[in-house]
Amino acid sequence: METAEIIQGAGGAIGASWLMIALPLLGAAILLLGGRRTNGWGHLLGVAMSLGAFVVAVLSFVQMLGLDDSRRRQAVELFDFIPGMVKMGLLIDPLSISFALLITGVGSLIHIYSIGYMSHDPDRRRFFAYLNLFVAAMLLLVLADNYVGLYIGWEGVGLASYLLIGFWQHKPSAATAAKKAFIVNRVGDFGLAIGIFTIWTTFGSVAYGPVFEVAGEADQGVLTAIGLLLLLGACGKSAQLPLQSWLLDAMEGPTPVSALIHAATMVTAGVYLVVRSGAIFEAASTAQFVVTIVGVATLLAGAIIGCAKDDIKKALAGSTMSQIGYMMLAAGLGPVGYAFAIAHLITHGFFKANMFLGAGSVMHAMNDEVDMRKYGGLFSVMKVTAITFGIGYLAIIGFPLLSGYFTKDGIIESAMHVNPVLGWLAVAGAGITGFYMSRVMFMTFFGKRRWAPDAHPHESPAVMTIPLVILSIGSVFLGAYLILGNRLMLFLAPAVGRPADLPGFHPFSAPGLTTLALVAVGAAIAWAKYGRAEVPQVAPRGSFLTTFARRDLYGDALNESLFMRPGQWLTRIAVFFDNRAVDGLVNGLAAGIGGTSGRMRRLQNGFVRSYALSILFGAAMVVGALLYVGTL
Amino acid sequence: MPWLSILIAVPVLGSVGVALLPKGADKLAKQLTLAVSLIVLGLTIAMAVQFSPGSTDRFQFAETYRWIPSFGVHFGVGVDGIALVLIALSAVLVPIVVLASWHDADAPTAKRSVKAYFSLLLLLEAMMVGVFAATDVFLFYVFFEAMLIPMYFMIGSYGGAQRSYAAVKFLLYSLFGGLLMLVAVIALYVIADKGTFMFPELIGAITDPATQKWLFLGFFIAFAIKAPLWPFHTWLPDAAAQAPAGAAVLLVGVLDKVGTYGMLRFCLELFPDASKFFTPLVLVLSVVGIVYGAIVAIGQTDMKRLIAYTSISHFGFIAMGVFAMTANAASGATLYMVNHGFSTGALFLIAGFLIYRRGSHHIQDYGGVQKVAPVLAGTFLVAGLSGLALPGLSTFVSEFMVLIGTYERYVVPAIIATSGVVLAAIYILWMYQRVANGPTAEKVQGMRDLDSREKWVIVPLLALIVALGFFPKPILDVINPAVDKTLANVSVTEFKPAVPAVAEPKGAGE
Amino acid sequence: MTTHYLVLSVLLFTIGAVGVLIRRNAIVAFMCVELMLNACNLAFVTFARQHGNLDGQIIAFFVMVVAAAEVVVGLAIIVTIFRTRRSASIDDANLLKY
Amino acid sequence: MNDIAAPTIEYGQLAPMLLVFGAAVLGVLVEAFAPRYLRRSIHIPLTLAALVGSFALVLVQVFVSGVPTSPAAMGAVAVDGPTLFLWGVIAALAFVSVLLINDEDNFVAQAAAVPGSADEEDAEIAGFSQTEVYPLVLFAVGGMLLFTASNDLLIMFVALEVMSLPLYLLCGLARRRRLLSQEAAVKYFLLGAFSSAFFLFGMAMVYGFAGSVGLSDINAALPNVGGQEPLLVLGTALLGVGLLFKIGAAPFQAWKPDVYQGAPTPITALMASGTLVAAFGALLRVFWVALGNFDWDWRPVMWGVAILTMVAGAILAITQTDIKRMLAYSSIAHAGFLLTGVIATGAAEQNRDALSGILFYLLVYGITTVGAFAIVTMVRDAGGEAGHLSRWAGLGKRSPMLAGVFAFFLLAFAGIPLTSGFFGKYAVFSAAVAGGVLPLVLVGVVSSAIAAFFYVRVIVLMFFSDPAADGPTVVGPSVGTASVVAVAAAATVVLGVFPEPMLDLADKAASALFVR
Repeated sequence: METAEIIQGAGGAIGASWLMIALPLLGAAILLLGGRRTNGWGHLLGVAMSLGAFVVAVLSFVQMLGLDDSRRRQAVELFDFIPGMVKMGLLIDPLSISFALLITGVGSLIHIYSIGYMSHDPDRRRFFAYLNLFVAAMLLLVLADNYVGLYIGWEGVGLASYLLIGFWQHKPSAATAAKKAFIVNRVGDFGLAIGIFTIWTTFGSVAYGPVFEVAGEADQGVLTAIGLLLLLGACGKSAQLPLQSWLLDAMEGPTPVSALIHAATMVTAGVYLVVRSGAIFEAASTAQFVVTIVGVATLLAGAIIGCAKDDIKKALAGSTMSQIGYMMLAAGLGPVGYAFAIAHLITHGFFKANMFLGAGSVMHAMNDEVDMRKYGGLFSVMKVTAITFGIGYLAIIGFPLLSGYFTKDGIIESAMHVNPVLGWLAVAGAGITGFYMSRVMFMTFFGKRRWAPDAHPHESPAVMTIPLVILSIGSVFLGAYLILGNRLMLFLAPAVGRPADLPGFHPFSAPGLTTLALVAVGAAIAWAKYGRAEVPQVAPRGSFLTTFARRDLYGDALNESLFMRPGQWLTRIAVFFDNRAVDGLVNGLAAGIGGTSGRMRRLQNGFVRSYALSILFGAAMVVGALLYVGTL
Repeated sequence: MPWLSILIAVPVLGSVGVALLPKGADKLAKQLTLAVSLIVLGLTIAMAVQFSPGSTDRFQFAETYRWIPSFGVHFGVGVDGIALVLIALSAVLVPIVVLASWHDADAPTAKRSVKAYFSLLLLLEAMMVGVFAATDVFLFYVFFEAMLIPMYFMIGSYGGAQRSYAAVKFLLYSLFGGLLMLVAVIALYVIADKGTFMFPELIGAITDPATQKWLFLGFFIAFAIKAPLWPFHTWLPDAAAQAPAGAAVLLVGVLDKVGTYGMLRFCLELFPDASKFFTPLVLVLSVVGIVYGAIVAIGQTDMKRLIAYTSISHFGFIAMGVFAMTANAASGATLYMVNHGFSTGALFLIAGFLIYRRGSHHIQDYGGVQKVAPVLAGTFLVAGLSGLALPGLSTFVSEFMVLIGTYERYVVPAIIATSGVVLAAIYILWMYQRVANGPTAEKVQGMRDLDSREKWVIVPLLALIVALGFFPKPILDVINPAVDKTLANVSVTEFKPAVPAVAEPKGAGE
Repeated sequence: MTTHYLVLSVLLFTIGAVGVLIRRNAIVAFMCVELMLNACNLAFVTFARQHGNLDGQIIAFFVMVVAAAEVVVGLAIIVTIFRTRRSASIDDANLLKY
Repeated sequence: MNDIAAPTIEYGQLAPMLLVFGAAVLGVLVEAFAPRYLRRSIHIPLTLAALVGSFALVLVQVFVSGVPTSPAAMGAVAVDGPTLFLWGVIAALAFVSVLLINDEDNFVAQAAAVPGSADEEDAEIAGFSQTEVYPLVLFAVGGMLLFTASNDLLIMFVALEVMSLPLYLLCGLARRRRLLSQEAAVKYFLLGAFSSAFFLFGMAMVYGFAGSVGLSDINAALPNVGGQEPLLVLGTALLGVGLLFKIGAAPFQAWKPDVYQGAPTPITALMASGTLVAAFGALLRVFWVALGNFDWDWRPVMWGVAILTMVAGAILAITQTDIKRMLAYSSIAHAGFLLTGVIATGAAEQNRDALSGILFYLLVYGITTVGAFAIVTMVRDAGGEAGHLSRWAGLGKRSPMLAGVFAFFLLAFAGIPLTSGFFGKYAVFSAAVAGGVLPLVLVGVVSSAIAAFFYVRVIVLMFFSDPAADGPTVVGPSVGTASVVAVAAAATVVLGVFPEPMLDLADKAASALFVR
């Protein structure tokens, strides 16, 4: 692929782009070390730091727009991290800057939203500290100019997510979910780490620039291995099959967290990794193909799960999985797909965050009730939330001319080009999306009121609704802006290269129309089942398929029986072995010597005559021995 | 200025001084000990700033006095980068331990002499400095063995319920290894026939491969027991669990490093061929230790035993790094020794605080500490995260270097070892969850948070962990030249990447 | 022909040794030791004769003196223990064991 | 044969020994003529003076008149480097042991009185004390001196008896637990006599083989081994039995624990230090000088003995419950370690290293042993010394100083670095490795690892376990005992940190090996 050269020694805002990481990090440090003293103004500081980062991002972006394509990849040297191996530095190029904008932008909005959402929580200060920590780590992940830097950010966001999922750690379920998320992520990191090792041993460097320049020359097998290992990492972070199981549990965290980390930004890191490592994947077609398979599998799985969940957040989580599946699919298509992957990532960031915050606002109103079967008819009482949520809903199902419509359609189109099977599966996924998102929409805002008796829903405060409005605006227009005229594709080209022939936008292609049709059908069914008809308070038993979906496609059951139980047995066996076998050997030896001693001392029986006998015996032995030696 | 002699002499004098204090002057004894240990720290820093990593001579601040000419024994001390950082580690840990074990000795149970405890502590410090500074194999051995005694008394008379069992096990196990090493030391002297024990002159003295192998085993087994490597590890959980927190820190943080340090310094350089011959064996032991230690750690119900087992896993990493014999792995291993000292030290100390408050070392007796003592829980979490080598904390750098360095030459062991990162996440986070998360256990209600003394104990450690996590360069710059010299004596070939990438592209920016 | 004397002395020595092993009475056991010494004397004089030098015979005298001294000490000890225990059996004296 | 040349005796060389014997005779006269109340006050200075004098005379020979190069007294006695070193050592050890002996109520008031009888009480009330102890000790010491110096099997036999007979008696003179003491005496006596009979018979065989009992003559006779080799073999074996019995090597060790336990502790100290030293001196002479060229035959046998001794000593000690018995077994184990040095013969160079190693080992072990037993005498309860280990529990809490010193001695026995014991062990083992007996050294270190266990066990008892309710009382030590402990501790520390001067001395002493 053709990418622009990386230019050293950037200046201006780009030169100062390390501030993007430093500011939130500083914020987190102050809030954590400051302790209770900072309780009063902690949340404001958090927001300020996040906004500051956003400003720096915007300035850098503007500066970059001022440059011509060939100069849009700027490297910022920071310091020598591991002498001889890793020079820590930042790479500011179209790809990373678009992520930075998304992260800081949506991030700041969610910070603001959280001021209201967490207002009653005694630990709000800590919450903002963690949010800041997350932003810093996430920015390091996308801005670093080498894989080790990425890895640090990668685990950093893992930590932040661990802390935030477990924010209400006094709830065992939350603590467990947090731990699960971290551990499952570590499984992915295991792959990523070995991938990085292989990159080091293959290229003798871990910095993007040098590695990608020569990536093509490496041995196929090695490249495939690297690709698959990186993919494993991506699966862990982006909740792709087979490492998806943690995401649904992660909904234990406060809703803003779900919106920021488990919808808009962190979970998309996998997509970033694949797109960033394009040079490697394009040289290893097998790995690339596996990426698309994973993507499609996940987008279907997520969609199916989404259909069966009554917990609004889990339903949204399922859809997140599915949408990231789309991105993965696109990322696996090569330069054609990259732009669409990123575009969908950005728009998804907006409308999904939008919907999560909406959901949060609803929960806020329904005193933290999450079961959609206890909702219904909320449209009338909380209009802003309902409308913004609705916009997000339309965007995600791909309602014509809204964000999702352009980006998802782009993905499907380019998938068709590469491999029709994938394409049609993606289409089917879109159809299902239509169904389950409509289901959420209708169950929540329309139909009969099925509220708990003590529920007095009300519209949320402005501090929460304003971000919703902003996000929904993004959800409406962003798609068109990015896709029409391949705007994003051309912008990203210096970083990820450009496809041979730019895909035009043709709305009336067969797949496009089919998609629309299927979505319509799905929405109609949903209306029939959940809009018009009575929704039972308790979930009906449902078909095998329903339970299958409700149980997350038996993902947890699988882990349970495949890893956890054997693991527990292994642990017990190991402990037993260590105490009995290894230590037993040591103590046994000691006991043995002691026993021998106890038996031998009986020979010392106190009778002088037997002592004399032993002397005589010894004398005989000595004589015999000497004679024997003499004969040798 | 004879820096190293002073560094050894000061604590010895201090220890004598503390011992000579009148009965009942406990507070004074503690203050004096703290003062002495701080002086040592100061001296160490003063020495370290004068250390020049680039210098051509192998050992700096070298001193050599004839000690026992009849045996060719010298009092020879001197430091290269490796020794320096380890001495620094000890010098940093001791004051912290003194501060941490302020009340350990005067526990209500039985009447134990407080000043004896602190006197032993200083004696131990002197020996820790000596063992790393020794450039004479015999002198090294002397310190190596003599160190056991103060630690033996610290465990035996200030430890937990089964202290005497643990102490005896620790002493005899180490002594056994030490005596085997003694035979090897004697044989080394006799066979090398150089008439001296000075390490530099003994390098390359043993040429016969068979001899090398036997001598290697003599040294290695002693070090493997000390480190400890699987399957010679079972003394560690007992000793560490029974020892008072402070002693446990020095035991696992410094004493055990003597084992891995010995492997790097003596096994590799004195018996290069044998080391290469036995590398597969050692790698197997290390990898088994990494995974096995982690799995057994998961299954522990006793906080200190758990930490001890995590250390066994970590020592697997260090040994693997040493015997991978690549620059990255060896530097990583050396850095690992230092970082592990800090992180495990912090873990043991915080566990000690918890146990001191709750009066139980069983994990299931805790729960919800985070709610009542957030700072304590927070430090516990950070220490724990350093235990699982979270990027941004010092342990990550060393573990990463060890793994990547090993991967350069031995792919499969490195991969298996990397699975340790997953297991580490399990044992640390599970322990943290059981201790700090969930509803607050009623016995934990009203547990007080860290007081200022305890903060002074923990904060420096965590600060070091974080600082070195983001900027390990200063230490690595000290270590690397030493490691390169070592590997040069082993004469291993550095690895070459298959498709060497060109250096960063040039170009003028804005 | 000296061999006969040697055989005899070996015989006496063996008898003495066996006597020490099988006789319980301290005095008798001790006399057996004396017998062993005398067996040695016999050997000495025999060899003296064989080698044709006087050393052996001189040694014999020395041995007798030493044996006499030994008797003095030995009887003293045995008598004391007899008076204490009212028995001269060496098997009774086995408080010290294991 | 009518003209007999008068033998020439080099009195100057023999002076140290003669002085001791002379003093012993004087002591007897004192017993005979001095009034009872004066005896002790005469004996003590006399005995100490004699030992100091003999030590001084040794120094004079070493530094003034120079080490003789040929045997004295018509080749009967060899006063050479090793002899002088060992004489110095023995004199010093005897001196400190006598300091222990001075301590009252270690010895029976009247040996003749039946235990528990009325006249024993009378004797005690009358404040009698068995002052014969002093001349006896002097005779024993004289015997030791001669034993190490004898260059002739006959002299060696005589010396053996002169050394042993007084010890037999001394063993029976304990003030408390007299039954045990007397039993020890009778056992030691019977077995001692038994073994010396073996020695004598071996001597006869060797005489038969060589036609002479002079060590050098025997050595000279070795090359022309004729049809009489059986004599040589038998002789070697039986001589060996006699000597190995004295050093308490397995399987001839059975007497040691019983005698050490039963005997009065100061005498145990004397035996454990002086006798061992002397016996090793004699052992070396016989096997290195007389049988030097026969080593290919006796070394393998000695291997077996050494291994057996080390292992048996170490293993049996583990389960001992009496402190003195435990120390007895430990001394057996140490005898085994020393034997590895005896076996490590080779070229002159090698022999010198081995010899100096052994000399140094004997010195440091002897001093530490006396110190240890001195402390044993200080830990008492109602029935006398608190022998049983369980009584020592928690001693470290009640009298930390004493327990600390004792622990230090034990660590020295265990051979922990920075104690004299370590360098002793190192000196012997390094010589042994150089002498090519590596396997033996391996056995040695393994058994010293085992041995470490029971030393450590005592430390555990003293420091880590809580004191018994009616624990033993630690008597305020007399000046003598205190100084013994102090000297021993000092020596153990100094030789553990700066062994060089003493090593040099041992090297010099060994430089010329034994004169022939």
